[in-house]
Amino acid sequence: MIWEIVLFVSILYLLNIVLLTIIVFKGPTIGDQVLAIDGITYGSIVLLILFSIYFKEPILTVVAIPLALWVYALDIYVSKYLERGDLGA
Amino acid sequence: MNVYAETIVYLIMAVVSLLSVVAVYLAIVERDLIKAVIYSALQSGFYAVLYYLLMAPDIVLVYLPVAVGLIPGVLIVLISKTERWEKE
Amino acid sequence: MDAEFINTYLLLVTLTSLLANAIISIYGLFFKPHYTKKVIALTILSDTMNTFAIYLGYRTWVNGVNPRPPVLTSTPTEKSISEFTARAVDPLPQALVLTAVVIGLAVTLFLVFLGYILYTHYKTLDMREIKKLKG
Amino acid sequence: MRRITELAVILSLVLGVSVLLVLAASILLPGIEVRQLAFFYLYTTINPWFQNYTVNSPEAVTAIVWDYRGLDTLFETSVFYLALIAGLALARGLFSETPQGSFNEKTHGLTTIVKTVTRVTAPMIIAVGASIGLHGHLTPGGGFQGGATIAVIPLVFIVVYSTLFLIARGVTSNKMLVLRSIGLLGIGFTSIAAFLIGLAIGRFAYVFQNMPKPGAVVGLPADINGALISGTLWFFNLFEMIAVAAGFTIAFIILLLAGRGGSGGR
Amino acid sequence: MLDLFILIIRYIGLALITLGGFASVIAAIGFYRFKNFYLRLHPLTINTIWGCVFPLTGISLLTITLEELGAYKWFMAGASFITALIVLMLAPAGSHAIARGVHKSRTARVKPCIADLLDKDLCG
Repeated sequence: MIWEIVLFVSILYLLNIVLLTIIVFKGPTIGDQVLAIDGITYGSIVLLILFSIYFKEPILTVVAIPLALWVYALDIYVSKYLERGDLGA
Repeated sequence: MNVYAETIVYLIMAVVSLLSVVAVYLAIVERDLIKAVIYSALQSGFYAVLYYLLMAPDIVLVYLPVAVGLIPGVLIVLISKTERWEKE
Repeated sequence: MDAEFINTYLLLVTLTSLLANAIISIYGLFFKPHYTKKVIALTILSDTMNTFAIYLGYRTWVNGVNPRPPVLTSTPTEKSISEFTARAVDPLPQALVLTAVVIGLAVTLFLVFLGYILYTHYKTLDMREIKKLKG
Repeated sequence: MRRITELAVILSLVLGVSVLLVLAASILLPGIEVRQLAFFYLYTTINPWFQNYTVNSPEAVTAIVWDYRGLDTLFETSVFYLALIAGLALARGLFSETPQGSFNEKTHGLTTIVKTVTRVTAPMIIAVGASIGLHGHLTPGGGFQGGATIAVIPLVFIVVYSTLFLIARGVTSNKMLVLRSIGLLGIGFTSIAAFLIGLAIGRFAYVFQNMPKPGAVVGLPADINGALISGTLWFFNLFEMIAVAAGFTIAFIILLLAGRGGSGGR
Repeated sequence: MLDLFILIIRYIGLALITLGGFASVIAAIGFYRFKNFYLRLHPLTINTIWGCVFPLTGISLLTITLEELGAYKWFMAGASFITALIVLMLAPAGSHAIARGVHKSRTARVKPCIADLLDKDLCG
């Protein structure tokens, strides 16, 4: 039963990713797009770890930590550009 | 259930690559270059999921910092030092 | 419409999307006038080509058993090694793509420096105007 | 409206061409078998019964990168540094002036919340990068991955604080140049380590040799006290990680110093 | 006794994962229902905490009961728990940074506006 639940929840997360991607495509401002990319990333972290359980390959879990870190980097690049206009200052 | 599992994995691969086509198209036609960089970062995220499902964790580990962490930053530096809008 | 047909169709959707990505990015590389847009199109093109290489090294599922990454996680015995070679995907394209990604970042940095120097010379990055200025 | 039409055309082309391909060809699809060369790599990457061919590393990708095809990777590393140095040489003549002013917590960078969170998480990120790099012969990872992971930290610090902050803390481009040269020298020495040992004890050995081979019994140990280090792979990963991280840090410092006070182009 | 304990931990983990799946879909719908940028920060919080942090905790509880994963199961439980901690720390800081940047640069307006005490011109 565990494997069925894991597969079902992974489909829910796929739905989340698709819906948020449409927000990225139509969101009027840059802020909406970056927020939706954050949501996509947090969804795909859980999606990838669920598939790592389903495949019974625990070492595939390593990829989740960088995914959580780098979207933060994208956030602050855009934020600094919008706030200051110069990334070095 | 295993039969469905194979189809579901391939379905996620197909959906993710179709969404990446849309992201690439919008990145190419968009006039605001900051938005183009954001679309290209989105495409990189989709490719990372695709690499994961193609069983290449090494490539995911090197591709995520490079394509989501460093290249958007470097391109935004270039845009902030030059110009933001692509003229008609 | 049996399961095998749907699986093949979905795999080919992936392949064709990669092809479409390559075509769109080549169009952007040649026909878009702005320098930064050309750099973005170049990174997308190289990523797509890397993905083709990875895709060709994949192997499909056999009787509901998934393939596994080319990393052995158990202690090496006769049985585990034969099971590993029967299921692991091709490691060679991954090893080649690994260095290509990092070299791609270095080339992008070079192009960014070049673009900034172009801007200090011409005060614009639009290729049509740079061609007009001739100087 | 025009965009939506173009998108619909492209997406329907993709789906339709897939139908044609699924009916016509099966040659582009991945099958259930791998090629013979890949089978060889997978079979011998760690195999106690093939002592003359094995690398003693459970990770086939790192084994290919640094052992089976080590010479390729050495040349790819040199290509990568040539591209980096070409970029720096372009920047060198124009922006060599030293920065004015000193770092001020109030006026430079983003808010205090972001600064504190970045300061707390940066050691964690560096630890994650180092573990990815140094476990490269056991789990997914390696020198390139760890170096690229660590190289994001200088860029994040430059954005969150300022370029002046890094320079005030002593992370200058000259020190990074020294660190990068240490990494490159380490790669060079590791590639001829077995050869040097062979010269010292008077036995025949190859350049880029890892494990003992037939006819050349010199080799580096596969494990130390039972902890697997896979001969040269651990050292290659360590030095490549240092070199990649330091090389990118130089480029970021010089790029973010160049022409300070940009217009922003709003 | 031990079997019952393992069973309870496993069901708690599965419940957290399932709740997280539904919460993520609800958050994605919330992105459509809220009408401007500042309101959309709210469904993002749902997506972060209910849709990512709790399922990751649940996964780390679930994996320590699964014997099929072999010797690396403790590695997997620890890695997912550390990911949950990192998301818990970094996501609010990122949202704060992007909200402040957007408000300072005036790219998004407060559309159904009651009061904006920081910047009166953005209202309406």
